[in-house]
Amino acid sequence: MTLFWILACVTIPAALTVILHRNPVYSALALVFTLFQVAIMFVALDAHLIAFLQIIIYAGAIVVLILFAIMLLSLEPEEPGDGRSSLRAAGWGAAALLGLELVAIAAVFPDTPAAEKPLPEGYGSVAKIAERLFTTHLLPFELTSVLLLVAVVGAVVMARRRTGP
Amino acid sequence: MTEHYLVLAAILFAIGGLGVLIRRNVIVILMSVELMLNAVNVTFVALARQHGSMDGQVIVFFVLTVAAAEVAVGLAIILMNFAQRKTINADEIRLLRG
Amino acid sequence: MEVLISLAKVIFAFVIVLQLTLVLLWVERKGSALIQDRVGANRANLFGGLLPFNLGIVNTWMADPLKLFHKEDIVPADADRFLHWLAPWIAIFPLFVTFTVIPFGDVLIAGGYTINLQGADLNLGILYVLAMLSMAVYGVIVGGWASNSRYAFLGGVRGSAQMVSYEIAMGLSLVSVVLTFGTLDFQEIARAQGDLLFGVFPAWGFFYQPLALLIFFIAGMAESKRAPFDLPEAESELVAGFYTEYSGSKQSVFMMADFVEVAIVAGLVTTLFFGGWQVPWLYRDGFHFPGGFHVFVPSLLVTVLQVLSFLVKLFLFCWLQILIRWSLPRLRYDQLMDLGWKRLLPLSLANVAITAVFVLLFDGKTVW
Amino acid sequence: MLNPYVALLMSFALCALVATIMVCASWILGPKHPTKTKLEIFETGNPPLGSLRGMRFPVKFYLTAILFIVFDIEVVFMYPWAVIFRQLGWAGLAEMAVFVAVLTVGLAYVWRVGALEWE
Repeated sequence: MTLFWILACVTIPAALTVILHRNPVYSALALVFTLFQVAIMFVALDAHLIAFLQIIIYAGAIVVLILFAIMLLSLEPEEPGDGRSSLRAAGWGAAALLGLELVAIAAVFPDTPAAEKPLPEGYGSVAKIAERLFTTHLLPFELTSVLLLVAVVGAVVMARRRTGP
Repeated sequence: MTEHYLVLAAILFAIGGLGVLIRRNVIVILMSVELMLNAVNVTFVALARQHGSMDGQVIVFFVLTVAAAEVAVGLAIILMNFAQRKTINADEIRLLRG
Repeated sequence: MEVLISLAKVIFAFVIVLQLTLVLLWVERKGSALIQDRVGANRANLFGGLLPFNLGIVNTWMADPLKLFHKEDIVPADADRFLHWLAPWIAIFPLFVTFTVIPFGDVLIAGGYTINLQGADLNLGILYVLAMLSMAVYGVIVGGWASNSRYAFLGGVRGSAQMVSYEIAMGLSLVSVVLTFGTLDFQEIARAQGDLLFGVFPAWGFFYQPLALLIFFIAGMAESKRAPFDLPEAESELVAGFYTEYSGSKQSVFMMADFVEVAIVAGLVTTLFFGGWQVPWLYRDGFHFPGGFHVFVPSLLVTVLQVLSFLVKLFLFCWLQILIRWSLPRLRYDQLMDLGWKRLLPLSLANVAITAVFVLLFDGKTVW
Repeated sequence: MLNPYVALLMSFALCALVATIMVCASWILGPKHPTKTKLEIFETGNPPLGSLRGMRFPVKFYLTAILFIVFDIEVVFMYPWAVIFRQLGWAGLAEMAVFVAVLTVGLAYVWRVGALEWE
């Protein structure tokens, strides 16, 4: 439980840095840090395999791509305060609403949290997850490859159009 | 324990949503979407543990893949748009409205 | 007590990698001098020449870091100060923690405890190593960007593209190793290599996976950004690449990161392909030579021999990498990318397919 | 036995500490005499070309990164598969073959359009 509170105290400021920092490179690095924290949460939740996938794919690949894009465009830090005002207001409004909702939930929070079932034998082990993935969820797994194929072809076509054939 | 992680996930999701709404830099908006996806992943994993079922963890595999595809295509669109209009400001990108 | 044992193991693993990098700095200087037929570093001496022989190793082991740490820390005026500081940190931190999961011995039974000689005995060791190695790319890309210099930036972008390209080949070559052994746990893989082939040869990984060894070694060398893959820091083209604008301890941290990576590649090659801490024919109760010959060795001595065996193998593969670095010319960037994507990637995919078929036909173990 | 992740956490703390000390050493121990020339970026003695901002880079680096993501995911899916491969048998081989075949079409496409050519 101590781990949870430490994680919460570190993750929320990091996530806020992602959305509030003016320099997108800082945002990206804060995102990496947040993803790392989420990976630690996964470890705490007995999802060890997922935790490492999170770091390999998200932190190690997706954010690298985002950093490449930021650097390809050599962006200037954004001037603050000139976003669309209507959306800004809506955003802060939504955030305030959610804050209220969380307070409300906390007020009616059950004193005795849901009982924790004992976890089945080998919960979260690679073999068990792989078994589910390659038997029950085989079709989504195969479709994943099609999605990735479409994505890579689409991205290459668009990115190349920039420089011409 | 599960409840705590769910609340934390909700907060992360809200932060991501806030980022989408208040920022105008498209790349930062994309990163905010990633935050929201991560919040959903935490929810999946926490609930999977609560129910002692592994399917919630398997779904995270697919969410990761979808996120990767989304970022690859999304950034390619941003790059193409930047080449034509020299902007990455979400307010100035109106491809579909002409 | 358990916490203390864990801490001691973690510190031991860390000390191995820290000392190894410092020794490698010296070995590289002396080694390159040997290869190029010159004398090499021979000035600094611990007792000022009072000894009849030169303790040249002290030069780089002690004096070099001390000197570098006392240099001025120069941050270019236009640079982003925080990121300029952060880049070397990100470059070395994930590499430092990688070594924690590599086993340096079998279990040590002492004082009623059975101690697994591995910093942290994760059962997902291989994935952990891949995850940490994939983080190292940020040091390069952020370092290049934060300096706000064109040479540094070009070096950073080149370096990160190179590192991600070879990560794929590296990952795929390890998939075939996992196929052979059916586990992601380094300690289990090392133990499985204690068997004998034909009752004679130790069943080390390279008998099963020679191609994976080759691909992994090449990709690992490319990851460590050293010649012949030193494009990101090519002195004659890019000054010093992504760390052009670094000085003092920050620069030496970047340099050290390269050596830590060399040590990690050597450690992985040792553990996955050359039996890790295994000594041929040495078991818990002593040597069992082929032909029924048996020599008793006390259990504690067995553990010591195993740790020594690991360290010797580790050092040999570090030396091999230094030898290659000083023997081969640098690749061109197009050759580098060609090698990564057009040669190693299809080759490692084919290797996975072949391994899979072999595993199904012969269970992978009885191929020979 | 102690949770191995606790040992991992200790390792993280130790390495973070040592890395921080090493990176900060010069700042603490070294002299500080900044001059204008010293703070300029170093371009082998040529007059510096100035800031990076507004500088453009070949889109090929981006294409490489996209290809990297796709194959990274493929590799990552292969690890759980490899662990239970003996249990899956020939069916497992066929499943992975289909998956890899589809992604190889992507690689072949990128190869054909010349995105892998560097000059």
